[in-house]
Amino acid sequence: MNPSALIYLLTAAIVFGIGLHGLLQSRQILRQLLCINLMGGGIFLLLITLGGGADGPPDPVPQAMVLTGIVIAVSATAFALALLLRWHELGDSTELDAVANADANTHDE
Amino acid sequence: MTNEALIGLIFLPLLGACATVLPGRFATYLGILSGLAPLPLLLVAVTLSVAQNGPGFLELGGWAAPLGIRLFVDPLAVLMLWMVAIIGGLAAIHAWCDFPPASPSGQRFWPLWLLLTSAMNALFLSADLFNLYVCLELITLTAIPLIALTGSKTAVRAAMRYLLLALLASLLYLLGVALLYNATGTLDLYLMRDALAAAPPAAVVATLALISLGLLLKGAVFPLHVWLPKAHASAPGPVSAVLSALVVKTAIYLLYRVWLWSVPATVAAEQALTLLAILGAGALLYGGVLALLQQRLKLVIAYSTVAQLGYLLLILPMASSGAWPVAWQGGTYQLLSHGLAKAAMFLAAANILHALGSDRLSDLQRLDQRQPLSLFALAVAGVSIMGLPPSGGFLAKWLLLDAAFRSGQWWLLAVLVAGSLLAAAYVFRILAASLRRDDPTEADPVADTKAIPNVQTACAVLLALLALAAGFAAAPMIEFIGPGAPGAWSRP
Amino acid sequence: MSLSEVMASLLLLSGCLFYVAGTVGLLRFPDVFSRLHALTKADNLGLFLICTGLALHSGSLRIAGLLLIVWILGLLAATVSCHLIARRAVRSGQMEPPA
Amino acid sequence: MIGLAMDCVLALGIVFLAVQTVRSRSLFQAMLMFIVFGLLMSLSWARLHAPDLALAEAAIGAGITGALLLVTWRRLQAEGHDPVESEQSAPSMWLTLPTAGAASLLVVIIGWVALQLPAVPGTAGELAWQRLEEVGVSNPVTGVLLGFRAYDTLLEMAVLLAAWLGARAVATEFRPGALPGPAHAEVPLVGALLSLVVPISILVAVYLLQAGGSAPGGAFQGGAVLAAGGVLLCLTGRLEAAADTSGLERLGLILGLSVFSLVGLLVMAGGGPMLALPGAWAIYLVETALLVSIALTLVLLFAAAPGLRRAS
Amino acid sequence: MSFGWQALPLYIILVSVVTGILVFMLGEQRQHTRTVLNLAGAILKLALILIMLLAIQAGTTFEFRLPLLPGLDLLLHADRLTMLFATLSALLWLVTTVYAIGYLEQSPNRARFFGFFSLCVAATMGVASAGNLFTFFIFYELLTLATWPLVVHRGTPEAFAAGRIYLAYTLAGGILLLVGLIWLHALAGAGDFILDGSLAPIASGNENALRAIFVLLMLGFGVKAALLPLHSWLPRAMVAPAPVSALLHAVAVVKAGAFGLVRLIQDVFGFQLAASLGLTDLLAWVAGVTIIYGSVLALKQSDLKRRLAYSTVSQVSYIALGVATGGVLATIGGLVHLVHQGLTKITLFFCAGNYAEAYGIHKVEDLDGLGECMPVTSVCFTIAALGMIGVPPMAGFITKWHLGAGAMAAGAPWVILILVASTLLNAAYFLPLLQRIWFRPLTEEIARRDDRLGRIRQVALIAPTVFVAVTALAAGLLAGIPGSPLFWVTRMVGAEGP
Repeated sequence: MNPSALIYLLTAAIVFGIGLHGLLQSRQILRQLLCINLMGGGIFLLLITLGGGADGPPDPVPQAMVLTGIVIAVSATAFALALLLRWHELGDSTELDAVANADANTHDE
Repeated sequence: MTNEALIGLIFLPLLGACATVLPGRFATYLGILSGLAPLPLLLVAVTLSVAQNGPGFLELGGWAAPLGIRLFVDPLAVLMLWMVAIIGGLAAIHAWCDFPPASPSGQRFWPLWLLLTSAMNALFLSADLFNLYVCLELITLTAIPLIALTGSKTAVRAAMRYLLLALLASLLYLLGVALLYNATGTLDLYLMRDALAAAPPAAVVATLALISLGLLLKGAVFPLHVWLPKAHASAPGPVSAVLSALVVKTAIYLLYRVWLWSVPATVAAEQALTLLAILGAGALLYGGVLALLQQRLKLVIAYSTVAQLGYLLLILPMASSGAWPVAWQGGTYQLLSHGLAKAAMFLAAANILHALGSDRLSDLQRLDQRQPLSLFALAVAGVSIMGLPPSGGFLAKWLLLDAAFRSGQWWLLAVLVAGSLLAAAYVFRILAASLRRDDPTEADPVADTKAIPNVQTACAVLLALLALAAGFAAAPMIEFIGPGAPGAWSRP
Repeated sequence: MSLSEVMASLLLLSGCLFYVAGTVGLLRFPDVFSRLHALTKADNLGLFLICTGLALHSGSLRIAGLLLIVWILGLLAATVSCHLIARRAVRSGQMEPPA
Repeated sequence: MIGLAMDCVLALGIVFLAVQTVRSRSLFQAMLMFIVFGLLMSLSWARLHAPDLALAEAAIGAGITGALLLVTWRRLQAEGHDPVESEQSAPSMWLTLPTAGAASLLVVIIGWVALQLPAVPGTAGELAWQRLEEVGVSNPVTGVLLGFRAYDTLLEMAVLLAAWLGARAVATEFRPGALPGPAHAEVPLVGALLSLVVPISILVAVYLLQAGGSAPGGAFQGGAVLAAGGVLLCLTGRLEAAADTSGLERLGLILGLSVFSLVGLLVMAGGGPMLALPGAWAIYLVETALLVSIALTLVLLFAAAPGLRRAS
Repeated sequence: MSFGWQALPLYIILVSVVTGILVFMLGEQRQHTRTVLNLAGAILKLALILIMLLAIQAGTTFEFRLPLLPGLDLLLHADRLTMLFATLSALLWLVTTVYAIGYLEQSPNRARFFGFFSLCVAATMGVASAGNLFTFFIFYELLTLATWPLVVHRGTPEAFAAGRIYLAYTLAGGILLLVGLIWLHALAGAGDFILDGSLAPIASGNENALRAIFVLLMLGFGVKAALLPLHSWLPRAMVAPAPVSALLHAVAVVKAGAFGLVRLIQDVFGFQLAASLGLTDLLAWVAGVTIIYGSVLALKQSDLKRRLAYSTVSQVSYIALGVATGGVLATIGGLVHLVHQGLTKITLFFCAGNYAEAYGIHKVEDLDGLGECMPVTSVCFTIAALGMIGVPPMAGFITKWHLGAGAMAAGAPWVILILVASTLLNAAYFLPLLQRIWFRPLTEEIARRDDRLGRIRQVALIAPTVFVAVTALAAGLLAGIPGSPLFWVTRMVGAEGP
């Protein structure tokens, strides 16, 4: 395998891992969203690297997949941000564990 | 003719959604009606064709796989499509009262609803892994706004949690798909079996584990179900119905497709399938116990969904045994009857919540006088959920038990039995709460009950009666479903 | 190595130098205005040098034209954004240099 | 050799920025890090011979996403939600260690699987190269997006529409001051820049659209560039939030999806296969409709308002 | 699947289902329509059963088959055992309906009550006419579902507690039954498996499996039949109104369990096979222990209805004992007790209900001197109590005589001991009651109470009581003439006998 491909492969995996780690340990929704986007970036990088991007024009099918994926990611992010705004208007915290507590209290409403 | 019908199933609701976005009352009505009403008719054509000619493919754009995207229709897909048409249709009628198309709330509701319908139809028909990813995202991005539509604190919070986990799930799935494409050079579900058989099994299993993890998260399979109860319980009634009856099933459906259709037997070994079944068993027991502990009707029903999804995974370890056809029939029948019953329960619960202003179990007393028909729907659907005769749930449970016996999987038998006892416990808990009358001297309780439009009551009752009727009309449907996945026709 | 290539390399290197200087300024200077001062001037020049270097390197007029557009657009964007940042800083009362 | 060194630098930069996105204490800083991460990703696409993606990532991944993040941040602040909470309390070790463990495990699995699974010949991509001319374009990515896998693209438009519908569905009632407002409107420089940049963005968008057939570009990149122009107009107060979505806006939102579907259906009605776009002209027609919808949807998502109108 | 004349068993079930649904739809207020509907349904059903009885005499066979699953049909048919149970239930349903109309006058939620009452009988008819175990199970579970709302009818916490116990027992029993059934299905393959001897060919090699299945099925039926460790729901369920008790004990639930045991021995396994596997002894022993245990506990109850309930626990096991002992005479004894116990016990419950309604009497001590102010009810009570004890020539004696003779013939003399002990115990818990009713003076406190029954209710409550008491008496006195329960059972055993 081409050394560049190896580098990007590694980068892809690590970025995905960092995103996952951040998603799981963070309590801030906005940061969790960033992490999800990081993970997406990792996957896209993986797709193109595996598609042979390091050796020449990569396989067009993964490219199309990534392009679609980028648009889907921005759609999801946009919706999530709209939901976040709404969330903020209702509550006073963007932390999910605050929700857990609030839910425990309002559980029986 | 079939091809046109298949295209119609996806594109009519899609264009209907477009029409509802346009200004004007006429466009809205036109969009809703043309998007939903013709679906059953189209399905009749599809069903007849599948019954006559067997499963078939439709190449979109005329590009053959692996280059292009194919649609695949087989009895399982037809079953799911019928569920979308019937459950989605009745839920839509129910929603018509709460979200009148011309009102601002209707303007928000209907385009999303139609897109969701289209997305589910697309998902059940798609034969392409990446296309399925797009479908999954479309479902996520239409279902979650529908949950948050009420704008209540609980709903928005539940929606947010659901969204984050659903996006994570999609990414895990996509990661698996990326690796699979690299290993097989195709995204077609039904073309990758041979290539996968040649690849190193351990790596394939790891890849499938990623895909399955994503799907289990989307399907709210124990222990990844945390998002489900509140999301389903805080959504508007018809949305809850469709979420529980259809949306979570999409993930289970894909699990079936991946593990039973596209994976070679060397990889889909007993251990992997047994692991999935163990999760199903956990769901059945854990969901049942938690349903028993809830204080609110909709939460009980939502946890019951967590539990009932377990049944669908329990059949997997029997895939290689002689009992498979029976197990498969039981699984698919469970899919159907749970869908009908759960949708009926959620619609009835929505009516009750609306009429009483509360769905706390302690507020339900004398429900038999205040909301007799909703209680009837709840009870009849509950019978199916418990798996007691006469109902679709009973026949499904019978088949599952039968299969467990034939394959000699005794632990499955024990789990099934425990699961149905738990189901009986939580359903009867609801019924007991609604027959109670703590204070016999209390003034007429009917007085402070709001009236529910007859149509809404009728939708719940009709779905419950369908769940009941499923207990009688099983034979033709089960014949149609056939022997299940790894049969001769799974790889035409 | 031809003369034009040497020239190009020199231009590129000096362009990078300006960028480094600008960045160091951004990091080291104490307040908004001096940071902007370092950044915009040095970077604009750096961009010009790099664009010229690349144009020489490519040896094609079409590309040179494109690079010119790049430089002009960069210049414009930098000017306006620098102006806006400074304006905002003035409005929010950061005019006084730190004691 | 220099290429390899550059790859290394890029990779290190990407990983560093990812770590910063996760680790930096300030949420705002994390957002900035993420935006820069997008830019570096865009560079790496270029390094990986995927200029279409580089364009898309720069315009959408870093550009529009960044703008959305920043404007949301600003709205949160404007709502009086104190950005103090952006200070992330250090997560407990009990949470960090397992998640880090799980994440590293996954990293190892991904790496290992990617190395284990051999790339097979005869992939869909190779077929796509071979049969590209049947679609009628020479850019293979466009060929896949609008030819072989047109159905994906169509559903992707539905996803974009759903995002807007969803954002509208969860939004609270309209408030006129939702957009940043004409704070910079009176700055003469801004006006001059706008009068230059907005026409350029239209020009670039159209160029990207028509170039997409044979060179990097296409409806998505073009749409994003056009959207960037719209975002600028919003930011500078040239466009302001309207209480209602106008009929024209509604039409624009569904234009891509419905034109695409209808063309596909017409082809089928004429006896052809569903979604087989008959020749390059149909592709351009569809792409134009897509471009309009993409740009409009993204701008409206950015504005977080039902509609937009020219500032009075 | 044919819906013609052959499907009469289906229509008999549907009569009750439709009655039930109509009653639900009528709502609470339309009392007269409801009464007419209830009575019309009950009479129509009885008429249909009599027609079917005559048609069977004339040699017609009835069968309705609806495929539910591949290889599994909903099968309704009518054999002699069906007719025995169906006639009994239909007759008693009519009587109980009349009684319930009177009993529940003025009380709330009557629409719900009568609706489920009808569904309950529909399920019982299904149990009676089930042509295979699968069908049997469906109706058996339906019976559970339809009875629960009746048990909790009063809506009080005690009622719900009783309902919970009832469900816990019956649903658990249902699951055991289901597991046994599925096992049997897997073993014996598809087909109708109530067919005598159909298990014999597969018996060799599968003895232990068959034993396990038998035990599972026995437990499943035993719950409703109140066999020993599974009986404790029955006394708890006494919180329900008196007609429900009558229904539980005499018409539907307990009878369905006992009927299942009869089917199990007679039809599913066949006596020979069951005996060769040692299973009949097991059942006989369990039944014997239950008889003694139930009687002993009945002795200790001071609440009248609870005493009657434990008496049921004891008496129902005679049926199982008779069938499990085997031989013509014992089988006759067991089967005829199905009828005799039903008639006698329903009389007792009606009487207890009358006492409770008229003077609010629930305790045994309060019965003193009631013969004076409620002579008709007290006479009926006496007849039934003597019948239970087995005083010749009452119905109970007929049963016990056949059981005893059958036991001797079958070489199980220990059964005689059980019978003697049980008779003594029966006497011990019934005779004091009679003594109190007839020979003690009325207590001051009771004498001061008014008779709370109005004139109409008096007719509606007393008439059914008298009717069942007379029938119970006749079943014993006229046992020798054609048409009596004994006559039917003898013919039945003679024709199909073991």
